[in-house]
Amino acid sequence: MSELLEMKGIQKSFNDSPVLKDVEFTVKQGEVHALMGENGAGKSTLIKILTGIYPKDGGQIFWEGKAVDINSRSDASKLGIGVIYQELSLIPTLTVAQNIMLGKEKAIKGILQSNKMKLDVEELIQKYNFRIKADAVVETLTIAERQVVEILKALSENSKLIIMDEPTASLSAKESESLFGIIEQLKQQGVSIIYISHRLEEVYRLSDRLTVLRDGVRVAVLEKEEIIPEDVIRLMIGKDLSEATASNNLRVSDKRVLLKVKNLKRKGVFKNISFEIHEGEIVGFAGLIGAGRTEVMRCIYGADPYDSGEILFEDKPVSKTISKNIKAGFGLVPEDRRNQGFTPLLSIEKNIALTNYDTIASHGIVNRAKEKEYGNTMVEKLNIKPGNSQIPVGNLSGGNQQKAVLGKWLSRDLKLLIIDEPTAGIDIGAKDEIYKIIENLAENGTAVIMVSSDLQELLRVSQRVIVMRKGEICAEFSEGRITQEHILMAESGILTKGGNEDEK
Amino acid sequence: GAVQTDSQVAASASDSTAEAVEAAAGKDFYTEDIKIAFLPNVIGDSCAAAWADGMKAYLDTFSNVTFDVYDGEASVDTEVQIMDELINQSYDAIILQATDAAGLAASVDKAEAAGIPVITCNLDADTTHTALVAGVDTEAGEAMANSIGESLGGEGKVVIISATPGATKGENIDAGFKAVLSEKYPNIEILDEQSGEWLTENANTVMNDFLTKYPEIDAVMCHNDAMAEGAAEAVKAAGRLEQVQIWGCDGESKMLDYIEEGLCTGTIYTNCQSQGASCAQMAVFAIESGITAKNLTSTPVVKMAPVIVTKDNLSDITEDMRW
Amino acid sequence: MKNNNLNIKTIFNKSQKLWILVVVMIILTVLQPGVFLTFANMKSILLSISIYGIMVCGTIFPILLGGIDLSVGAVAAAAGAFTVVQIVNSGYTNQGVIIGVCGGLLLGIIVGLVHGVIVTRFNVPPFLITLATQNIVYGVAQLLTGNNVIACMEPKLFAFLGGERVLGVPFSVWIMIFMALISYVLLNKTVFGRSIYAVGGNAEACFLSGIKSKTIIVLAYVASGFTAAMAGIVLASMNRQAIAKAAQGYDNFVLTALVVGGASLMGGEGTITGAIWGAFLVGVISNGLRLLGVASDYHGIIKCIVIIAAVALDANIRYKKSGLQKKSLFFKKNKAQA
Amino acid sequence: MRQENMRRIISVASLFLMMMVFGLTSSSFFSMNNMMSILRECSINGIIAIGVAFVIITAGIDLSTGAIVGFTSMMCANLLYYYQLPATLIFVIAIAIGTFCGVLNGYVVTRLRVPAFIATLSTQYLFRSLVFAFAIREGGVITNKKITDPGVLIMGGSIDGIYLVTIAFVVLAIVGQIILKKTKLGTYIYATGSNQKSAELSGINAGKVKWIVFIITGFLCGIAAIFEIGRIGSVTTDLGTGLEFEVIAAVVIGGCAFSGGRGDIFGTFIGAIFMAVLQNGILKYNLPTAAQLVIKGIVIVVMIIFDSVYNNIMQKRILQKARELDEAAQAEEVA
Ligand SMILES: Nc1ncnc2c1ncn2[C@@H]1O[C@H](COP(=O)(O)OP(=O)(O)OP(=O)(O)O)[C@@H](O)[C@H]1O
Ligand SMILES: Nc1ncnc2c1ncn2[C@@H]1O[C@H](COP(=O)(O)OP(=O)(O)OP(=O)(O)O)[C@@H](O)[C@H]1O
Ligand SMILES: [Mg+2]
Ligand SMILES: [Mg+2]
Repeated sequence: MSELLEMKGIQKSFNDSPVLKDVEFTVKQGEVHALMGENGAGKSTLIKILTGIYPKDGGQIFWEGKAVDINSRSDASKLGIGVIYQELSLIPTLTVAQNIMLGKEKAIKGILQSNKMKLDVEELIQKYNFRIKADAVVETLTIAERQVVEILKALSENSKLIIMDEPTASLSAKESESLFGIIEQLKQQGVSIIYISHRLEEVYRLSDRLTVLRDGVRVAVLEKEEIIPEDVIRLMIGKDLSEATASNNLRVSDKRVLLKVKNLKRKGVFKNISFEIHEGEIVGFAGLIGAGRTEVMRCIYGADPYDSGEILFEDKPVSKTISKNIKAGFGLVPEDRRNQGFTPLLSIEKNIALTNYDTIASHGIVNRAKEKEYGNTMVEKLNIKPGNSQIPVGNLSGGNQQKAVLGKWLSRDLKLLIIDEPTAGIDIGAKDEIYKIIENLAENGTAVIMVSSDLQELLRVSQRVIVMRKGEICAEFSEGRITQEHILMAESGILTKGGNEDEK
Repeated sequence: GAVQTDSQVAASASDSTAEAVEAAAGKDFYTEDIKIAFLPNVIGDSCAAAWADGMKAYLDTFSNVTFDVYDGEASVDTEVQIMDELINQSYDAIILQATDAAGLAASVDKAEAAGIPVITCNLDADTTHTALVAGVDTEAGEAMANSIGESLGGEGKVVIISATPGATKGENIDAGFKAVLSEKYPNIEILDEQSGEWLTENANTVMNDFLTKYPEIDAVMCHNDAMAEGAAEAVKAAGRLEQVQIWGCDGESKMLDYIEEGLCTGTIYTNCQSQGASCAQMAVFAIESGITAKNLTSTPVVKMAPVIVTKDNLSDITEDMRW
Repeated sequence: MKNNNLNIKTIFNKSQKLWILVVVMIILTVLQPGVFLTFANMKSILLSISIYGIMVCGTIFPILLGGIDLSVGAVAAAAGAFTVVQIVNSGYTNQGVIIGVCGGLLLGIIVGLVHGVIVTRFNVPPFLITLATQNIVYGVAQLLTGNNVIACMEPKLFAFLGGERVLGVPFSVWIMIFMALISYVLLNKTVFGRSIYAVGGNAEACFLSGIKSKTIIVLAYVASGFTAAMAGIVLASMNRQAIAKAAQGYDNFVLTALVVGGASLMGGEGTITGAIWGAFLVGVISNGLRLLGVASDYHGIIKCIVIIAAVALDANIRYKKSGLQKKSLFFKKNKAQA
Repeated sequence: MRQENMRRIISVASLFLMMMVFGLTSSSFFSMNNMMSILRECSINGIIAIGVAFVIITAGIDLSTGAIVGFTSMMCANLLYYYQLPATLIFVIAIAIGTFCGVLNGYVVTRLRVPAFIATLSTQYLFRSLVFAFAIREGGVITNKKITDPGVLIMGGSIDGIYLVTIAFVVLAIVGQIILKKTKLGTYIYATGSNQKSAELSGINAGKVKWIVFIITGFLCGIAAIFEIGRIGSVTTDLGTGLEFEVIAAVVIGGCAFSGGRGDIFGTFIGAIFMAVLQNGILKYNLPTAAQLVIKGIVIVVMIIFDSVYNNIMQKRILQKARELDEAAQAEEVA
């Protein structure tokens, strides 16, 4: 196999702080090359330099042996590089077809061939067997569906190299499987793939080669046979990790019931939702994307209205006002971090202060010292990098942003914390830290509801698992042993309520 | 069909309807309903209000007259638009303060062609029409120059706070003022000229800057009273009231108060109510007699007399003449 | 003090455009020695921006939320008109002044309240709604004044607001300074201020953090209406008159000052000190041009260049630092670095 | 898509409703003359609104349009007066000047990275100053000279009662709509406005797109200026003052969202007519100007609120429908 891409001595800094230091990176023809590294290691930045989004401060790029200048996204396209970016790059007000064809429209004498393009896109959707309408407007799609559009967009380019930055972060297991199939197919056709993911099992399974970045430095390139999970993790985080085996000891808590949801219904979104949460318990919510878990959680939290049913917290009806619920001890870490989790322009400490003004401020006047103290405590406690609470959260990497969002709640006297997709796009080291935080909370009596599409994570952390499907609770696992297969079967409707009983 | 401009359309319309108009001419003020519109350059300043008052007072003596005031919003475009509207609504006469003489010419033609007499108030339109009740602007400028020149004994330093650049009235006052100075008082130096955009507060700022820059100012000439009042406040704050003469133009009652208090030196008073009444009289006359531009070769002009008002003759402007 | 030093440094680092002000002032000092840089002249600049300056102190709130208030001119006119009409009706008594001023301020508050409620309740773009209400409020001003100029030379108490001097500085400047202080404290020391920045940066995240963003938004527009009304009353007092078309076009100046002072119209960014600096810069330019005897016809050219230079300088320095810069300022760089 | 059509129907319906109200309460409203006047009133604003709609769809704004019209017109008047250039040449120059102003705006916004709002607010000061710089002066005093060139004046004329400017407006609106919906540029305009970052990640040169829409706006301002001087026959220094806000109001009433990515020229066309009808209709009642202002303001406020409420409802409906479809599809799959 020949070198398709060679990046040499790539350097980059943002706001005078170096993010990439002399990075070398090569991709061979027809290989799946995984790019690994902790949050903020510089993976996305490297990709953006390769695709002309950011200018590089130094270094060279060779494509098929020749030095090239890539100054814009279209330069990259011309070379044959297709990308799925970590943050979705779709145009919400355009249709699926328009989005997929964006930048490569077909036109005769300047007039667009809209129908032709739509047919092409439909063909493409058929070819890869996805369930999306070509003329749907993107803003009406779910995040998962948007991710699919993103994938199709990259596939439509007939590229020689396709870069996938966290393509499965918001995909369900089933859709991920189809993506893996597509990757195999592409590989057969001689297309190279750069694959970035924090889901390690995917990486081990797919990749032919693996490059590890740490703090903007390339620390290793591993051939397929050298890829040993423990080694990779050690390389990534620079130390050993006591990875707990995916524990699956389910148990029903004997503590008092904290939250009781009865027959909750929201038209067209979910119905018949009933469950109980005990003090100090961690309950996982599984389900395919679009199962309606996020919606249920938002209703409980008071962010959305519901049509009928009852939510009781400590035997009292839950308020429909968020601020009252927060006072009562609720907390929410939302799924869509960038749009719902934090205010990007504000510093870490000010973001953290947002939920804590009842203790930080008196009579509406902010106690600056206290605010600082809260910020610094959290930065230290959560190991947020870089360790300065004055930095705007928008400038942090994904994982550190998530920690900052968590930090908003941890200085409070929390009784119930709802975490939606706590580790989407977060590196293994940070994941572990976040699990520890969750477990710690539970030990101190906080009930935690964890909505997650990462089955391993669900099994690792939860004491009970509730599975939702199409807006209803379809199964609950509360005792014995379960495996990922159980949940998968329940999610896709094969296994029904209390399924673990008829397990051998 | 061929492309025709408005004036062409108006001309042909006026030919064909000439007789009809002739027949309709001479409405009776005691039996028929009469609608008269007043379209000032901009509504809300004291002049426009005084004109409207004067018109209304006169027209109120007739029982069947409706009198409507429109707002030209200080824009030619709006005035042209409203002129169209007034023609469409077939007013019996239009009293117009033309924001721009040339810009409103076509509209005035159109109205006259439709048999609607147009009386311009204060600002002329650049075409023959029923009547112009001219205000004082060039003459006011001249009068101020004379007064200042005389009282300074032909020697001194003057600053000008001017209107919004390009405003017809301001340009005329300026022209009159400068012409007299350069002719009769060559030793009076115009130190500086800046726009106060008709506004009191801007004139205040401009005057402040003049006072900072020029240690010696003998007189300040403002294109209207509002600015003179602003300038007076600045001069007073600088404690230089003794040294500086302040002149305005219009003669609004507030200015007369300023003169009374010794804050301002003088103004060129126009009796705006009576000017308005004259406009209304002309309109009534035109409607009754059926005279429009067709019967005229040039616009008849009624001139208002400029009255120089200073503390000395302030009492000549009696309470009922104030506006 | 060391801390103080650091503060100035951070202000200048955050907003490089402040250097423009310094440069402009140095140029003017050199061109107009002994005239420009004098206490009297600085006072007169401050006086000339005081009306806008008062408005800026409140209008910054909706701007920080990513909103806008285009009705400030209209509100000023209506509030001034209300106050003067009250005073005239009361027979020029001090009591009339107090009632008039309170009523005028209340009018501003009500308009702000209406804006806030419409914006939050119906989720409509504030640009449009305030543009439309501008008509209505000017209409109210016309109704109040009957389209006439209402002079109000009495009583002394009223004239004091806009005309008197305290310690040699016009009272309107003191009002501006006072309002700026209040604004500063509100923005920097209170939960309300923090919430303003937060909601401006990401309203959804704030909603989920339990911040009553709707209340915050409404209060921001109320603040804007309040200061606009106050500015209008001071203006009326300064001019000793009420006039329906007062303060027309002030909206533009206020926005210019805010943006030149570093506020982003997308919300979340901006400081009151910056805004006052911005107002001051524009005031300095006008003053300087007048002192230099440049005809008012051509002031716009210089103003345009300085404003664009100030904002562009800031934007580009920020852009360069962010590491996103690909093109140079004036022409496209074809070759990347060798 | 279908929602867009529905909205269309409603906005056209509300326009007709308003026209009916005016028509039934005022005798002269539905006269041929008045209808033609309305079409004429909306046309100059409308022509500029086409460009401003492009700008607003890219999530920008242009506050300098009034000043561009003023500056361009003054240049024309100046050249006509001092150099007696032929009409055709004047038209070419007018368009060139307008376009140049657009280029300048685009430069400041995209290259100097000044936010569109403040950039065009500043260039507004600049263009206004240039108006004075080129104003016709006699003895140092600005004088407005009547334009006499018949070739220029003809642009203010009409064919069989239909004004040329109206014809131009309709033609330009159709061209604008085609550009927006049927060309790459149109798609890029939507993409840039909807999400600039995403558009750039998709390889679209968003800066270029933004620049182009400012140029188009400048170009259209040049055309508008030609009709403006043809109509008024003289140029004052304050020509076009405040025009920008009327234009923006028309564009937004027509359904273009400030947040970008939404709206089209057909809507803008309706919006321009809506504003002209409102303005014209209110004048019919001989109300005091204060009442006119208040009513006009209230109608616009109600329109805006209605629009937003309607959009919110429709948005919810769409989501609901998507969910139902989703469920149906899943049920099918299971079966
Ligand atoms: N536009 C930007 N401006 C400033 N700093 C940035 C920007 N983009 C990235 N960074 C910084 O660069 C570093 C590398 O970020 P990058 O997004 O490349 O990390 P990553 O490896 O993709 O992480 P993750 O796995 O969390 O996505 C981070 O510290 C981040 O804070
Ligand atoms: N941003 C959105 N726009 C439109 N519809 C949405 C959006 N988000 C969710 N929905 C709708 O709400 C329903 C529930 O989706 P939701 O994403 O809440 O499910 P979930 O189980 O929480 O999945 P996830 O794993 O993404 O959290 C879906 O049927 C989808 O159509
Ligand atoms: Mg990344
Ligand atoms: Mg979800």
